[in-house]
Amino acid sequence: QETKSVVDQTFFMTFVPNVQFAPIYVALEKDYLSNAGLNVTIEHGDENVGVDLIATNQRQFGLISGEEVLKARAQGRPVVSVYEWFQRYPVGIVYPLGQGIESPADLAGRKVGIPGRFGASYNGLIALLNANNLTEQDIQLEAIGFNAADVFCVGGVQASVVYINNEPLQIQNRIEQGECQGYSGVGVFSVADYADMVSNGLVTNEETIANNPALVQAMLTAWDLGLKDSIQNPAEAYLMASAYVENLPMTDDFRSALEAAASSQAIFLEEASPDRADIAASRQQLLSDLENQFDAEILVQFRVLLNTIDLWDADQRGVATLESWEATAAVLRSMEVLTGDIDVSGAFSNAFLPE
Amino acid sequence: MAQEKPLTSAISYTVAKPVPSWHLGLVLRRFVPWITVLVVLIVWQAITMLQLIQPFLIPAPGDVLNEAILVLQNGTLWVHIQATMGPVFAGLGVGISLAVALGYCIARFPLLEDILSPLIIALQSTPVVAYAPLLVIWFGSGPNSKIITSALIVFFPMLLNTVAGLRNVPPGLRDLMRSLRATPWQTFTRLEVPAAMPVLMSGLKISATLAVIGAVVGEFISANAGLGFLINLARSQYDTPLVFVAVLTLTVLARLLYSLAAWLEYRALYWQRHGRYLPK
Amino acid sequence: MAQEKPLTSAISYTVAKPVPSWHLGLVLRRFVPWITVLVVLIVWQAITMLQLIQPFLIPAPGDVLNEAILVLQNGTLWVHIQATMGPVFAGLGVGISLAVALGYCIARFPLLEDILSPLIIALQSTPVVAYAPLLVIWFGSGPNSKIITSALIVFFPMLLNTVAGLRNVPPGLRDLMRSLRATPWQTFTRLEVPAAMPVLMSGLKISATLAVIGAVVGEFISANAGLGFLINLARSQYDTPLVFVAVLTLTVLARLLYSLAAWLEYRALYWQRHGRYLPK
Amino acid sequence: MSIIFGAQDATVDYSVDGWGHLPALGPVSFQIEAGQFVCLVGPSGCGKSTLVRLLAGLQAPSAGLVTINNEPITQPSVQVGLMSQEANLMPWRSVIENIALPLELAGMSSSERGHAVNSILPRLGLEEFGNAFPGELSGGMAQRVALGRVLVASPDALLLDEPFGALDAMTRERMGMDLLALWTDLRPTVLMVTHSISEAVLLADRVLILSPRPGRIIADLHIDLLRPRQLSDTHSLRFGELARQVRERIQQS
Amino acid sequence: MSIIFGAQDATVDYSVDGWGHLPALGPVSFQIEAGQFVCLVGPSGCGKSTLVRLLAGLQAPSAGLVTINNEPITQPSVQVGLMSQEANLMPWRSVIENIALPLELAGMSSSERGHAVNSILPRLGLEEFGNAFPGELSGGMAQRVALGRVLVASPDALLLDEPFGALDAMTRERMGMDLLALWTDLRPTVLMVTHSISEAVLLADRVLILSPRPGRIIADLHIDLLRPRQLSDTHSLRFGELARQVRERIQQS
Ligand SMILES: Nc1ncnc2c1ncn2[C@@H]1O[C@H](COP(=O)(O)OP(=O)(O)OP(=O)(O)O)[C@@H](O)[C@H]1O
Ligand SMILES: Nc1ncnc2c1ncn2[C@@H]1O[C@H](COP(=O)(O)OP(=O)(O)OP(=O)(O)O)[C@@H](O)[C@H]1O
Ligand SMILES: [Mg+2]
Ligand SMILES: [Mg+2]
Repeated sequence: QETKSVVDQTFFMTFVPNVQFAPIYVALEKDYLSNAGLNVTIEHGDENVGVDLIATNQRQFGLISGEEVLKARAQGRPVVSVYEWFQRYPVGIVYPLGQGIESPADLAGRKVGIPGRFGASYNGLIALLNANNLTEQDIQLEAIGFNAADVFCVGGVQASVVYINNEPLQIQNRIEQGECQGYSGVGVFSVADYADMVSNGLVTNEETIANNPALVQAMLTAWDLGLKDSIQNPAEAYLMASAYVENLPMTDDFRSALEAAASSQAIFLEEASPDRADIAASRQQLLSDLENQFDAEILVQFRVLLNTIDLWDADQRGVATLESWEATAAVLRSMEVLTGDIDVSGAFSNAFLPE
Repeated sequence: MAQEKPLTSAISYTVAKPVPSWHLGLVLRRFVPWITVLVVLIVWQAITMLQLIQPFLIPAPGDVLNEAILVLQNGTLWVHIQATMGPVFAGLGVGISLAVALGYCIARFPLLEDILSPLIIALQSTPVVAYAPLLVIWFGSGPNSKIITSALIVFFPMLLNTVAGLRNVPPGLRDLMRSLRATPWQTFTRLEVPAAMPVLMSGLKISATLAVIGAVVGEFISANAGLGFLINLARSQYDTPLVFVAVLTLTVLARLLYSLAAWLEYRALYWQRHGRYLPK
Repeated sequence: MAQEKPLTSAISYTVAKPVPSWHLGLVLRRFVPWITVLVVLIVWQAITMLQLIQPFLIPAPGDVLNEAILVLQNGTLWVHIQATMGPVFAGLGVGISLAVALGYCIARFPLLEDILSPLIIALQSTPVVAYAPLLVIWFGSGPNSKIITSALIVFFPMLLNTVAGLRNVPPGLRDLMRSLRATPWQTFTRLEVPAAMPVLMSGLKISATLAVIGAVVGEFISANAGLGFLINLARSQYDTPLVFVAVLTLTVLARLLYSLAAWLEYRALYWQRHGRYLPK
Repeated sequence: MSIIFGAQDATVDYSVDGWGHLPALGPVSFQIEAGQFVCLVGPSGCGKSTLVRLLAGLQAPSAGLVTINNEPITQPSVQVGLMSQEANLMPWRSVIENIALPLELAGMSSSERGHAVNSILPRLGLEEFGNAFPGELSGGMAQRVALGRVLVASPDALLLDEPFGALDAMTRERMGMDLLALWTDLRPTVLMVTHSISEAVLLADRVLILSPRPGRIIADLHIDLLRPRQLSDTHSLRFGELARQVRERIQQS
Repeated sequence: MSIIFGAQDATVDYSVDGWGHLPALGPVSFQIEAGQFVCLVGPSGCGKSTLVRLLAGLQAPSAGLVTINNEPITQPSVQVGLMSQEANLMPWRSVIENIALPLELAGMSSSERGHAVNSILPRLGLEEFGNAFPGELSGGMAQRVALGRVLVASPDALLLDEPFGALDAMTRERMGMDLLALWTDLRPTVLMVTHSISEAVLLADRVLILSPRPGRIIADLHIDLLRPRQLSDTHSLRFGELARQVRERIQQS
């Protein structure tokens, strides 16, 4: 093998290290990146800042929401989504069971929490409301910051816009401990069930696409492998993520259980060549096995990972459709966030998808 | 005569000069800040014209102006200004009154400082995000949370400056008031407040701008209106000109508040402009 | 003898009392802040035991303690403390030196105040998020951005207190230095600094805690380590005990910094403890 | 209304950092009768101001007792007017406002205050300077303002710590005679610190002489010049004799 | 090294807010020869301190000219030592450090400074108080520290604004004679403001008498007492005659 020169890359991600970023950690741990001659460091920060970093070519890659790409392009930032990371839009509305909320229409007149009137949760909410012939004025929208679980459980709001892979779990946990308004359970209206919107994707800029397509290709290939491995072997992904995400729940027992699960899953994948459904079933099986051995506290972040995998899993990873981009743009236009014409097809590309 | 220039300022006490003060000069001085603003505008224009920084990071002044006119005409800006400034004034009022009251008690009963300092410093140094959930739960996303964040940030500098000011009251004057059997209230209003005024006024000027920051921080945590909200909104839409409009509006408002404080200081320290202050 | 209690404190100048000071009392006073801490802990425990507030909002002290022991033992906490405190000290250093230097120039050349005040107030009142992209682009997500946010927040109060302090220098002493042909540097070190010390020290105490806030704000915008980062991390995992550990660590660090500043003040104002300060 | 000052073995030690105790005054014992005019003289630093502060109730003795009307002094009294060695004017108040301070604190109405102050300003030679601020006054003018401030309230006793120290000889004499006239009218008890022997002899019923630090009373001279006294009395033989006595006693200390 | 002070029609008007101009001094014209000892007397508020500030270079005249060695005064000079009416001690410095200030500013080494200050402390009667802080001093002690601070640098000219105002008669006489001895040794040019006529006559070669505000020179008396002078000279006939002259001139003003 020829010795390639190593390329240093800083990869931008939002928020803080989190188990939801497991595929990134898997790609790093399994040397998918270094084998491709990429020396990648991860940087976390504010999403808008990240977009500007990529737009100015200070960074070449980042994990950014699709609607951010559209809005940023509308304001002259040459960013392009090249790999759709989430296949389902991760936002939804969590509501308590048995409190008279059966369908989104029942939200009318109720107090609904939201981090703020911006970002993916707001866009998702509007899409969901639009799809149900509601408007923002029909509900009492309350800006509560990223405190949904807390505010919801003290009854500050009757429903809340959340990331469906995370907050409902936290709330469920509290319900089980009897710390949540005496609710018996929660349900979720998932935006993805009502509207096909693009969500997080790997984003680069036009300059890199034009001048260094090989780099884009190499990067995507490595991330895709990480994503694939995470979907197929969540126990392994969780273990690898624990090296990057501080404070991820972990005990010696849990670790050895995961290690055992990871290696048996590897054998299963090798020998049974299972299809998507088989693998999904194996994940369910693993979860119920673990639930028998460990209490909910320890499992919570692992369940977040499994929930997130459901958002990733697809027949063809990374692919984006013009329809979903158009749908997203339509929602943004209805909110008057996007005005005027924008060439939606320029916002994304499937050209670099690995085989 | 080339006298050595004394270290003075318009607001400070000056060596009474036997030469008439050049009043035209004073008038001209009023324009100096505007010259700075002008220079900044020119530099800004130059940066955007020479394309030194991408326009989506720093938009052209003209674009910002257009945006400003737009939001001024449709009334949006005014709504957000009101949503921010209400809590700013309330926060200033609450923060300053509490700080001065507590500062007085602390200067008077040093033991109180020992008792309260752990709490006060905890309050001061705890990042707002840490108690954001409590704020939102207890006070909602209306103006109350903003008033509290604003009052909190104002409180500490004002408290310390109150204590520093009160402790600097000349003991000779304190003895005078004691010998005249002044009541604590008389001592407070006739001696302590005027004597601490220079430091109190410095605290007021600090507070004036901090209060704005505090309210904006409150708006970042949860709000439905206000300039901080507008910044977040514009940022989420990558509408840099609107970000600039909101930020510049904040700057102007802070500057106005500061000028108000500086004017109060000028009025309150009138006596420093009379002759030299030589404690005799 | 029931003398009227003078308005003084341990740190301020006191009427020299002809009675020996009760040294045991001074020793006991050291424990007072700890009593407050104890009371807070008891109240906290009571709140959680009586379930007045949901434990996920305010966890039990025991849980927080366990969490603290954990992160102390595995060294995580220490890493984050270092990541925060480095920039805090650097920011304090940078912010204070710049503020004192500029404050000196402003007090000396009032025109400078007119020229710079629009810029300074703009800098002070512009929310960090507004220029966060520029910060990260220019200084990266390492400690530099944090140092800058920290220095920025420290700068303004320190600047105003420097100016207030310098303008309060007794003109008689200024004349003395002039008549002795003291150089500007001599006047600065021998007169202006000591005379402005009470107000400077008040500024230092304000700065000490503000610097911590500044660094944490910087970490909220972009960082890979530090206590602000840890708070965000713990919040993202809904790990309230860890949030509390991080917040309490910040509180303790801020308190330590404040105590350091207060100690410096105590040392710097040694002369206030000698007799009454009567300008004679 | 009349005030009797007393001291029994009153002593003041100052505690000085890293030095121990500094004996500043006493023990001193004396009694000043109601309406008596007493002058206190003694070398610089002997404790005169300290004694005045004791009687003003600003400070407690380390040992012994100071009394007003045979009651221990625990706090300042409104009946006692104190003029301390420093003028202690409030720099943010005009001359008029500084003089009016005691009246203001006593709750007197603004117009009454204006009246009282305006009637005293000419006696102080400050007619033109009522609206000036302390920073605009000369040293002697500041001292006269401080004197005006203590006289305006017509207290029953006056404690005056070097009230004329910064005045020229003529103004000093005039103000001294003014004070004497006021005393003759109202008969307050007066304790006045002065460095001028002739002033002490001219004004006082008694001159107390303190030794160097720690000040003790080394002489208590009765001044038997007839009253009312005039400036010209200073040329009398008896005056010369008394002044010589005071001077000698001081020199012996 | 010798210093000649001069003034030609020097005038000072203070501008007072909402009042217009306050004539404070002059016009005054005079010349003080090198090594001359001149005393300045005049009523309170007549502009003595203002004149001293002019000669010290702290302030410029509104009109006219003040000179040192026939050069206009544009700034303070190190050769001229100023003791102003207020002690102006730095409260954060001990007595020793306050006195050493001029030497420190001149760059003298710490040990030399210590030597110089320690040799002057006993003359000031402050041996025991070298480490005290200004807040711990009596009024007269503070004044003596201020005097020490100006003398320690042995300047070629001394501007003394009521240097002995807060001292008792004996200390005052002793310090005056001390000053005279020092002057005899080093022959600095001295301008001293005093309110004591006998002090002026005892010490000075010339006594300048100012009128009430705005101060003009109404008399310039030559004091022809033989030198060296002693305290006992005050009993001489010529002394009495001169003192009477000064007093008369003042009273005529
Ligand atoms: N606050 C204080 N702390 C320590 N020592 C003090 C204090 N005040 C005065 N002293 C000391 O007490 C002694 C007497 O001081 P006091 O002011 O009473 O003297 P005095 O007789 O008024 O002198 P003068 O005539 O110079 O004013 C002095 O030696 C002085 O140093
Ligand atoms: N800074 C000032 N501003 C305005 N007026 C002043 C100022 N300084 C002094 N004056 C006025 O100038 C006049 C002369 O003052 P100056 O201090 O020279 O008097 P003096 O002769 O030293 O009096 P004293 O013997 O009382 O010290 C006074 O009427 C005073 O009110
Ligand atoms: Mg005294
Ligand atoms: Mg004077």
